[in-house]
Formats: sequence, structure tokens, C-alpha cells
Amino acid sequence: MKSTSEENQLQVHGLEVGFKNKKKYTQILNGVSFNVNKGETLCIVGESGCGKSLTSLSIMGLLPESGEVRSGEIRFEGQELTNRSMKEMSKIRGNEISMIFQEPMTSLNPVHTVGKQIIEAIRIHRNVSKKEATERVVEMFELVGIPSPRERVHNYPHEMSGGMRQRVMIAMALACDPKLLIADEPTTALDVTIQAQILDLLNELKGDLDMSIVMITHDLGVVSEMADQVLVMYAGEVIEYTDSKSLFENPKHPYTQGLIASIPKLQGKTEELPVIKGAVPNPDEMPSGCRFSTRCAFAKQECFDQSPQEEGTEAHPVRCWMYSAEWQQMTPLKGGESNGYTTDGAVDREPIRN
Amino acid sequence: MDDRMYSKKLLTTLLLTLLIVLAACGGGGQDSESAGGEDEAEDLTNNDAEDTLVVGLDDDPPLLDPHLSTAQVESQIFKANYETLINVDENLDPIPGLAKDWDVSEDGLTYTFYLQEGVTFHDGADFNAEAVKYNFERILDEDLGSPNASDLRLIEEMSVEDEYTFVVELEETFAPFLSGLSHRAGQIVSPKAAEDEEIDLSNEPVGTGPFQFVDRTAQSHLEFERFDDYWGESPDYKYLEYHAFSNEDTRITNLVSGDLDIVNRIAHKDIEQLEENPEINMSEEDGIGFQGLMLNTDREPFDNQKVRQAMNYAVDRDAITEVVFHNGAEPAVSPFAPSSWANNPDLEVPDREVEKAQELLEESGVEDLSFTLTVSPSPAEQQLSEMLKSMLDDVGFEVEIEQVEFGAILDRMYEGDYDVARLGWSGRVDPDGNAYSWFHTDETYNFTGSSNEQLDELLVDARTTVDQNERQEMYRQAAEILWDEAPYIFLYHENDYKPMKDNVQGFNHVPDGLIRPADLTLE
Amino acid sequence: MLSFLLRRAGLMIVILFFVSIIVFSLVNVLPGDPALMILGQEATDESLEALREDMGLNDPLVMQYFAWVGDLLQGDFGQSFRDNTEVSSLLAEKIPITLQLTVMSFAIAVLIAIPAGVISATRKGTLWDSSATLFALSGVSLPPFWLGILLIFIFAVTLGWFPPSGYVPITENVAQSLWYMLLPAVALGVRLSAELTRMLRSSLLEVLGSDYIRTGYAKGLLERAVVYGHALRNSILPVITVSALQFAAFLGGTVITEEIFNIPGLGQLLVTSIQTRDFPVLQGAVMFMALAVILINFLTDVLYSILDPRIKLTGGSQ
Amino acid sequence: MEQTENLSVQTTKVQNPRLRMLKTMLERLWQNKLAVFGGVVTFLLIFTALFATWLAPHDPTEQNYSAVLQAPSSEYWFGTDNLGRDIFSRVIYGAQVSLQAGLISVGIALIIGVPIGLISGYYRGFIDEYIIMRMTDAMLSIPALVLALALAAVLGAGLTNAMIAIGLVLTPNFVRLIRGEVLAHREKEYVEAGKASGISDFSIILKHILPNTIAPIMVQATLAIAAAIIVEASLSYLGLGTQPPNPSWGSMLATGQGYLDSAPWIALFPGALIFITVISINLFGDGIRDMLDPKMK
Repeated sequence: MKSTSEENQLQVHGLEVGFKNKKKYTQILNGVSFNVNKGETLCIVGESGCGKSLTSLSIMGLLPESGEVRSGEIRFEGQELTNRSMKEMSKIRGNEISMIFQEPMTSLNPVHTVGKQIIEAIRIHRNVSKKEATERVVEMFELVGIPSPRERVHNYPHEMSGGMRQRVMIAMALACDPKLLIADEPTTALDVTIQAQILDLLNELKGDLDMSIVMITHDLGVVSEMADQVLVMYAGEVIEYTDSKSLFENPKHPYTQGLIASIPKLQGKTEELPVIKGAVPNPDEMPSGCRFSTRCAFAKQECFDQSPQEEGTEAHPVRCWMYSAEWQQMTPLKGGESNGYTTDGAVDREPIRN
Repeated sequence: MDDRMYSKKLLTTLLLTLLIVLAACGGGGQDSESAGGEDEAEDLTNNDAEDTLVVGLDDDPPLLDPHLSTAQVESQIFKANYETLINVDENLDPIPGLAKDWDVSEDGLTYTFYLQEGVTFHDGADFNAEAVKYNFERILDEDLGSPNASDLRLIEEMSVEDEYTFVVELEETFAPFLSGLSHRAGQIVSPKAAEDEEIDLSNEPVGTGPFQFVDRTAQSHLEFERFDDYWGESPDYKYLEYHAFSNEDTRITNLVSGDLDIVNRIAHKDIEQLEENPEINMSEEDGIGFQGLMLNTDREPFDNQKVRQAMNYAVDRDAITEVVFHNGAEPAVSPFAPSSWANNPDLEVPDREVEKAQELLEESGVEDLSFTLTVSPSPAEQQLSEMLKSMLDDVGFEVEIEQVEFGAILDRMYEGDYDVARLGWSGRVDPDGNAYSWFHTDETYNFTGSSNEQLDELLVDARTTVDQNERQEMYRQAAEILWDEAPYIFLYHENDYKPMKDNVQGFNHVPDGLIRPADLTLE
Repeated sequence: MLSFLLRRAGLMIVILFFVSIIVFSLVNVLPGDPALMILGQEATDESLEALREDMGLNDPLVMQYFAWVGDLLQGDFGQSFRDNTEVSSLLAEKIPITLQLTVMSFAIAVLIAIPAGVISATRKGTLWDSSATLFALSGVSLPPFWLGILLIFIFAVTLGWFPPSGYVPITENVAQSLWYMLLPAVALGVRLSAELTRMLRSSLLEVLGSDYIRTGYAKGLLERAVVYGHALRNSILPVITVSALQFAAFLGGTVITEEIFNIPGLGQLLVTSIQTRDFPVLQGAVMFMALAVILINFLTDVLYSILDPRIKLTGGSQ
Repeated sequence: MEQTENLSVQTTKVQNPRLRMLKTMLERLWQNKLAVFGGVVTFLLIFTALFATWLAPHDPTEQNYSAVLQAPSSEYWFGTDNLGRDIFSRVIYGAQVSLQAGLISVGIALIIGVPIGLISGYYRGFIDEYIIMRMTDAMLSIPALVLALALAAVLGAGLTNAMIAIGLVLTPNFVRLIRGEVLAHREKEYVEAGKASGISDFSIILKHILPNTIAPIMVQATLAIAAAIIVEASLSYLGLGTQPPNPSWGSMLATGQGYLDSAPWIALFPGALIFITVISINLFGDGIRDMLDPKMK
């Protein structure tokens, strides 16, 4: 894909991740590759279950016990992360790479004050006194826009609203000046107005703190607001990867096109993307051809049998037969363009959702 | 919000305080019990191990007032801090106690006691004839309700001749009178303490004995200290403690590897083990009591004499003494131990005769031979009852065993609500104490409901006759009648075992089974 | 907060009232004449009757009940039939002994249960987990008296490391006291630890799957810090509640354990009082045990609400 | 229970949903190897108890004074006790006593507890709230063994009385359980519908509510049997249960404790049997619970 450069904060190459239970291994991520440059925001976009969260957890080294990185590289500032021990990773986590999660309501420990939880994070990585750490928390609270920060430090999570809690999470994530922030759907669980505030905050902080962001979202509105680069994932594969502008102006993959077409006129809270028919196939029942073929309006016969390769330009790769040289020779589906075929077995199953 | 924080902290503090206070109360309670220093770490006791003798008892003595006492184990304690007017020696013959000498008139009605001089009670009061009189009156006082009053009930008159001479007139001759004075009725408590409203003699005894009472931890242990103003020979060691271990195994463990110096009672199954132990000396002495089965002769089938007699032949007394008592008991056929002068040597222990027993049962014509055998739930009692069941079932009885606590057994005895009960008697120095109240018609312990005129006559005569040879003849006859009448199946006389550490010397094994701590020395 | 406390306290009193009725009626239908128990084998009929009258045994039962409860409320538990000791002082003497046994058992239980529960929850599906689960299963099924006898056989009789039974007051010799009580505490503690391990495992598994645990890892905590600093505290809350509910069963276990190891605590007092028909002591001991159980549960509720900031102490029932 | 309804909803495709449900439940039980183990051992024990007469090599009460306290041998597999009786035979007969005690006392608890729980939960009201519930609270706050001990002392020593005492002590557990189930069901549509169509309370309780409580009762009852066996052994240990010479594990243990140094087999074998029995029943009970409701695990 794209060439590596000195500017790279994070490089992910050919990442294959799956779950193992007893004898069976189910692969979820299928050769995911991308780069995040310093100071850049990369948005990973896709439906639930496409592997975006798994990608971020792989970077953090926080895969669930049954999860496993089969192959591929994750380089942070040129350092390989996949072979790091738990202990080595914990020095990076929260320090150089931080993460905020989708559910601010449950992501904080209910029995400790928020201040204590951030102080703990600071003192793992910085050799400071409790008092200094507290000062730092207050500072961070101010930074993330928590009113009367000095008092709020003593609050328990349940005494705060969702937006405030997400600000606390951000404060916690940023407390040690990370170089990379991974935000996993940070606004999904919040009200629309709060969503915007949080996104603004992130944008603002990104500039102030000179960090890179990997933002995971299913919401193209968020993408348009935040992203420098966009990675579109579908069923564990990268299907399109480009800068934000090209993506919106020139979406190539039928899936991306569908996504963009489905943006509501009035930006509202959307749980999922309802317009594209069907759902992400079950990882155990992956189509042998293009993974999107079952839902693709343009799919031809060969789409179902053979996986497409990366096509398009280096700056805007796309995984779709439409952009290959063979497209014109491929056999159209009987019965016209519309693809009425849906996968029954995959109804309401969400194998990878964090 | 701040209020809530505050109130939570307050509550936490309160709870913690409560816990600490509770803990402190608990700890405090214990502290006060063990006043006496904690310098010695090595043993159970608070006192200097070198200078302490620790006696292991089979039960915690409930009442320390000898005049109210009924439990056998209490008599052990009384040997530490009380003294009796009369004592008994190894042959159970009377020897001087607080009375250095005494005269009995020809007719056996007048007793003159010449008292030991220079004796003081632990509270400083003087011991004299007035004190003896006070004690006798106290026992006879109905308000006190002394269960030991019967020993003195025949007193018609008592007088203080001079300070150290005390005279008693009896209504009629009463042969066991002197031996009664060697027991609870002869224990002399301090009149001063008895009169003191603030002193509860049941918990803090005050006597003239070689040791004075220091402290008591209820249902655990008692502490005594050498009485420095003791009139007799001063004991060899300073501290004396009694520790109660109702569990026989614990008691033995504490003797063998723990801190007990001498133990008042052991389970017979441990006899061999203790005799083999080189660090333990075991003293063995014939007991004076009797053990067996009490038959309710008011009930079927035991209203039939032949049925009762059949039982006498159905039981295998030798097997019982061997298996349950490891030969630490003598087979019994009468209330008098083989060592007693009252024993009838003509009454031999019969072999087990199944056929004879079956014949007797057949002759009796009784068809329903089922009954309940009530025993207390100790391991040995259980073992014994199981043997009895097996033996009796063999000849045609149908025995059902029922384990009932000793207190409840007594209760049923008084109400006559039992078929057969395992109940025995620790024994008294005078044979009268083993016979009269047990087998005379309607007497206190005659729960069998049996009545035999000839026997009654003999038992009354025997207690009002002074001459021992005459009495001996009467008791021999009585024993024969008892065997024939069979209201009670005599099974065994338990021997008395006193195991002690090999550094304990001077033990005189008196058949009454009481440890006289002042005799003991520690090497 | 206050209304919660009042409500719970009111409930406690109602329950105690019922306990007192149970205890009183039990004892008053127990066979055996207390007067005879006191005076023993050598009692006379007159002295028996006098004592019965004196003890109020001839009064109607209702009167006797109110007299008893009235005394109880003044802290007067009556006197032992055996030796006239105040029951309250007997209890005061025995409670610290049982308390020591309880504390030691709980300490042992916690020392075993926390690592076992943590290991089996964090190493789910491994051999460690299976062994811990097996331990929990067998521990729960081990009657304390059987384990007690087994421990005596192995460690006292065969190896001779421990005394087979007995008790040394802690005020006399701390080390010896702990030594004597170690086997009984293990006998009781193992069962408790099995229960705790079981509960802790499932509670921990639930907590370990929660979002804030992931947050803990994300901020760079090591597993140990996450488990002990965050997961354990949260998962121990339900364990505390459940173990408080187990307290009654635990006290029952002390009775038989004290009997086996001949520890002169509350349990042995109770057994002896049943055997000797020492009713005041029996009543006192049972009342105290019930009170302890009720109080422990009450305190646990309060403690729970303090430990878990989400719970507000309101009037709501459990 | 709710989950049984869920299951039947899920299996509507099959012709006989009940059969399918049973099949899945049995499959689930079979997958739980420990539960299978527990079940097998439990049934072996029941078998042993039923056929004790044929299995025991000796008469369990036959005394042999010339073979007292013998160590395990080919003649006496588990040795002999202080009266020369064969411990192996006594242990086998002891299984009869223990299982009988467990079953009957739980039966008593069910007979008393189920109706009280049903009525109390169905009608609610003052008596339910302030008498029955507080009474169960009170009984549950007295340690079960203590209450059983006191009750057994009141009733008099003996196996029958011990079983009654244990049954009474276990009763409040069932009252609470059933009352809770009833409370959960009495508001359900089918009960409301039944009421509306004029069916008597009695038949609503009997036909609609009781069947729904059977699953949790089964689980609780199985586990209660294990508990009852322990309490019976404890009472026998203290001399209030089975009376001699009938063999009971608890009283054998009590006898054996005095001989731990010289004849440990007297105590060790019956003790081991108590343990095996209780753990098997517990495993089996846990298995049944998981089978009926996998979520409860």
C-alpha cells in the first residue's frame, strides 16, 4: 500500500487476527494494513462486526484471551508491538498510546472516585507524588472542559453525566501526553450535542498536544469532521483507504458509496447504517469470493467466487473487482443488477463487537 | 453531596468503633479471668510450672459448697481446701481429720469429738467446736436444703463441751455415722464466710484445707494456692490447679504431652497405652462402687422375677470387663466390691448361661420381652450397651438402646418412666451407703420399685448395728437376697485408675478415688 | 440513611422477637425437670418442690415467657442450673474463644479463597482453574467434623505436629493459643474458603469482563494491579453479602468443631447445655447466636452501602 | 420457570417441544462430566443402600470379641471396630441410614414448606409479611445445626426424631424459595387469565403455579438432601441421631475418634463415605440446576 516514511507514528501491515476456541480458529481480521502519520487523524469506518474495534485492541495489545494475532506487523514509531510482553506493552499503554472507549457509563470503575482512577494512570507512568498527580488531574479536567475541576476530582462516576464521564475518559487518556490516541466510537453513546462537543474537543486537543488519533466510528459524519485519512473496513478487510476529501468526493467501493448515500440529511444519532441491505456475514460463513458480494448491488458471478485484489491508485486503494482490468469480461448476475440475496444465517449475530 | 460523604465516613467510623469495643470487651473479659501473671509460657497455667500441680478432672465441678454438693467430681476439689472431721485411710478405716480423736459410747448413741487445736480458716476465723456445731446446723437447716442432711438427720442433740470438744447425741444407733463425717457432711466451712452475704460459697469456697481458693473460671478451671497458716504439714508446692476436660481423649492427651500432672479418671481403652508409657505412673485400686442395670419392676416384663433372673445369666460379665474395660473392672454380683468387708465370697460370678437364661424366660411365661435400655451417650456406655443388646437379644429379649443425657436419665428415674437404665453408684465408704438407699423399699434411689421385707429388715438392722462382724453377716445375706430378687443386674465394679506423671510422688490411693493433693510432691 | 437504619433495626427487633419465641418454646418443651437437674441425684422431694416454686417453674408459660424476656431486655440471661453462674458471664467468657476461632477461620478462608478465586477466574479454563474449582467443590462437601477428624489424624496423631485438641487462652500465650486453634480453624476455614472461592470466581469473572477493567489495562496497569486494585474490590462486594448469609451455617460449624477439638467456646457451651438440660445457658447461647447472625447481616448491609458508592441507603427493602 | 418458556419458544419448529426440551436438557447434563460422575456415584450409593443385605459380607451388628479393633484385611476389608464388628458392612448399612435420613427429612420439609410457601406467596398480606416471613427469618438466623440439635433434644434421641428435626429446620428454606417463585408467577398473564375466567384459587395454585415451581424445588431439594445428610451425621456424632447398635456414619465417626491412634480405620472409612456421598449429590444437584437453567451457572 502506501510507502513508509519517517513521519509514521503507527504502521500496521498485513494484520491477521482471529479467535480460537478449543479446536476451532476463526479468523476475523484478514490482512489489515494502514499507516498513521504524526499529527494525523485516521478514521476507521465500518459497520458493527467489521473488525474495527478488534484492530484497535490489537494495537493496544488488549485482545481477549481467546484472541490471537496470527501474522502481520504493528509498528509504533518503528518499534514492533506484536511481540511485546504484557509488561512491556503496559509501559506503552496509557503512556504513549491511549485509548478511549465507546461506553463512558461503564468504562470507569464505579467504586473509585474519578480522580483516583486518573491519578493511578498518571502514577503508573510518571514518577510523581499523589499531590502532583492530583494537580495534573485538575489541569486535565480544565483542559477537557470539566467545570469546577477541583471538586469533580472527588466525584464517583455515577455522580457524573455521560458527557462528563467521556471527558473524564479523555482526560485520563491524555494525562500522560500520549503520541497516539485510539478513540473507539467515543461519541456513539452520547447525545448529539454532546457528541459535537467531544469531537471539537478532540480536534482541539489534537492540535494542542501534537498527537495522532485513530478514530473508530460507524458514523461518516464523524469522519467528515475529524479525519485526515479514512480506512473503510468490511468483514475484517480493508476495502478502501484514502484521504477524507477523496473519500467523500470520490467513493469507489460500492460499500463506501452505500455508506455515503446513507448519511441522513439531518445529522442525527444513528445506531447502524440501515440502508445497505443485509448484514455483515458471519465469520465462519464467509463468502469465498468478495466478502461484500452478498450485499453488493453490482456483484457479478465471479465476485462470489474469487476475492478481489487491491485495485485503484496507491493514494486511494480499493478492494473491488470493479476497478480491475477483468471487470468488463465478468459475467453479470442473472436477473439484472439488483442483488436480492441475503445471508440468513447471519441474522442478529455480532461476532466482533466491543 | 458533601453531607453524604460525611455521613458515610461517620458511619464507617462508628462501625469500626463498635467492632473495636466489642473486641475489647471480649478481650477484657478474658484478661480479668487470667489474673495471675503470664510469665510462664510453657503450660496451660498461669503459675510457675515448677511449683504448680495440675489435676485433670473429668468434669467441671458445678457447686463448690460441700453442703450443697452432689456431684462426685466436686469431692475432688474439696480435698484441696476443705477438711472433714474424720478421714479414711487406704483401707477405708477412719483416721483423724479435723477431729484428732473421738469416743463412741457403748450404746453407739453418743459421739464425743476432740478437735484439732490451732486450726484457722482461710479467712482467718478460728476452727473450734462452735464452728463444727454451726456447720452441722447449717447442713440440717431446711432453708439451705442440703442434699447431705440425711447423714446427720439422726442427731438428736449436739453440744459444745469446751472450745475443742464437741458432743453429738443420736436418736438411735447409726453405724455409718462416722463414715458420713468423712464425706460431705463432715466438711467444715468457715462460719464467718457462710454468714457473709457477699460470699457465695458455691463459687468461692472457704475452709481450713492445705490450699486456699484463688480463682475460678467457670466450666474451665480452678486455681488454688498453698495456705500458709495451714495447721498440718505444709504442701510441697505452692500452686494447685484443677482443669476440667470432659472429653476423655483430651484429658489423656493433656496428661501425656500436655500439662496435667495427675488425672482423676480415664477411659479404660487407654489403660494399656498409659501403662506402657514410661513417663506415666499408673496407680490402680479396687473401686468401692457398683455398676449395672436398673430394672423397672413395676413394668412388664420386669415385674416377673424369672425374667429378671434370666438377665443375670444372659450377660457375660467377663466379656464386658475384658472388651469394654480392658480388664480394668471386676465382674459384679452384689453392691459390695470384692475388697469390701461386706462382700459375700460365697456369691460367685456365674458364667454366661444362655440355656439357663432361656429356661428361666420360658418358665416365666412372659411373651413380650422387648424393652428399652436407656444409657448415657458416652463412648464406653455406648459400647457396653451394644454388647448388652447383643447378649440379651441372644437369649430372647428384644433390646432397643436409647441414649439419653445423664440428667435426663435421672429425671426419668424419678418419674419411673423407664424400662431398664444403665445407672450405677460411685460408692460410699460404709457399705450402708451402697445398699440402704438403693435397695430398701421406697428409699431415695430405689427406682426399681422392688420391695422385699426380709431385705428391708436386714438393711435397717445393718445400719443400726455397731458390730462389724454382725453387720458383715447381714450384708452377706442381703447380697444373696438381691441376687435372687434381681431388681438390679450387677455387672461390674469399676477399678479406680489414677495416671500421673512420673515426677509426682506420694500418692496414696484411697479407694474412694479422691486425690488428696497435699500428700503429693513434685520431684 | 436514618430511615434505612430505623427500618432495618425495626425488622431486626421483629425477627428477634420470633427467635425468642422459638427459643423459649423449644426449651419449655424439652423433657427434663430443671429443679432435678440442679439438685441432682441426691435431691429430696421437698427441696425439689421448693426450688420449682422458687424458679417460677410452676407459673403459667406465658408468665414465664414475659418474665424471661423482661430479664433479657435488662441484659439478665439468668443463671446456669449447673453452678449458678450468671449466663451472661458464661457467655462473655465463651464468646471471645469462639470469636478467636471465627476470626482465624475467616482469615484462613480469605487467605485461601482470594488467591484461589483470582487464579481460577484469571486463568479460566486452565489446570489452575480446574484444580481451584475442584477444591471449591470438595471443600463445600466436606463436613467440618470429618475434616476435623482427618486433620487430627494426619497432623496430630500421625505427624504429631499439632495437639489433637484443647485450647490455650490467647491472653496467656499468644503463640500457643494460635497453635492450638490452627487445626480447628482450618477445619472450619476450608469449607468457608471453598464457598468463598466459588463465589469469588463467578463474581470476578463477571467483573473482569466489564468495561472499566479494559480501561484499567488501557491506561497501562499490569494484570496484578487490575485484578487486585479494581476487579477484586468490585467483585468482593457480592461475596461479602453472600458470606454474611453463610454466617449462620458457619456458626453451626463452630458448634461441632468445638466439640471435636474440645474448645471451650460458645458451641461447646451450647452442646453441654443441651446435654445437661441447662436451660438458661441453652437459651442464652441460642439467643446470642441468632443475635450475632442478625447483627452481622445488618452490619453487612450497612458496610455494603459504604463500600459501594452507587448504593444509597434509602428505605428500600433488600 | 421463565427459561423453560423461552426454551419452548425456541423449539417451536419441532413437533414435540417437550421432548425436544428434555433432549436438550439431558444433552446439557451429559456434557457436564462432573454432574454425570456425581449422578453415577449417587445411584451407586442408592443401589448399595437398597441391596445392603446382599452386598455386606457380614452382619453389621454381629459382635466378635475375639476380633476387636482389627486392621483392614481380606476378611474385614475396612477392619473391625471396638466390638469386633465388620466396618465395611456397617458402612454399607450406614448408607441406608444416611440416604434415608436425607430423603425423608427433605420430604418432611417439602410437605410442610411447599403448601405454606404457596399459600403465603399467593395471598400475601399481613400473615405472610409479618408472621410467616419473619418466622422464617428467625429460624434461618439460628444456625441449622443448633436448631436441629435443640429440636432433636426436645423430641428425644433417635433416627426418626432426628429426621423430623432436620425436616423442620430445612422447611423455611423451601417456604422462601416457593414463596419467591409464586410471587414471580402470580402476576403472570395466565394466572390473571385464570382468575378472570373464574377458576378457583386452589386450582390456580395447584394447576398453574405449582408446576412452574417444580424445577427450582427439584434443585433445592437435591442440594438439601446433601445438607440433611451432614446434619444427620452431626446429630449422630453427638449421640442424638441414629441409636446404637444401628450403623450410622456419624456415630461410627464418634466411636472412631477415640481410636484414631490405635484404630484409625473406624473413623476414616465412614467419614470418607460421608464426603463421597455429599460431594456426589452436590455435583449432581449442580448439574441439574445447570441443566434446567444454564444462565444460573
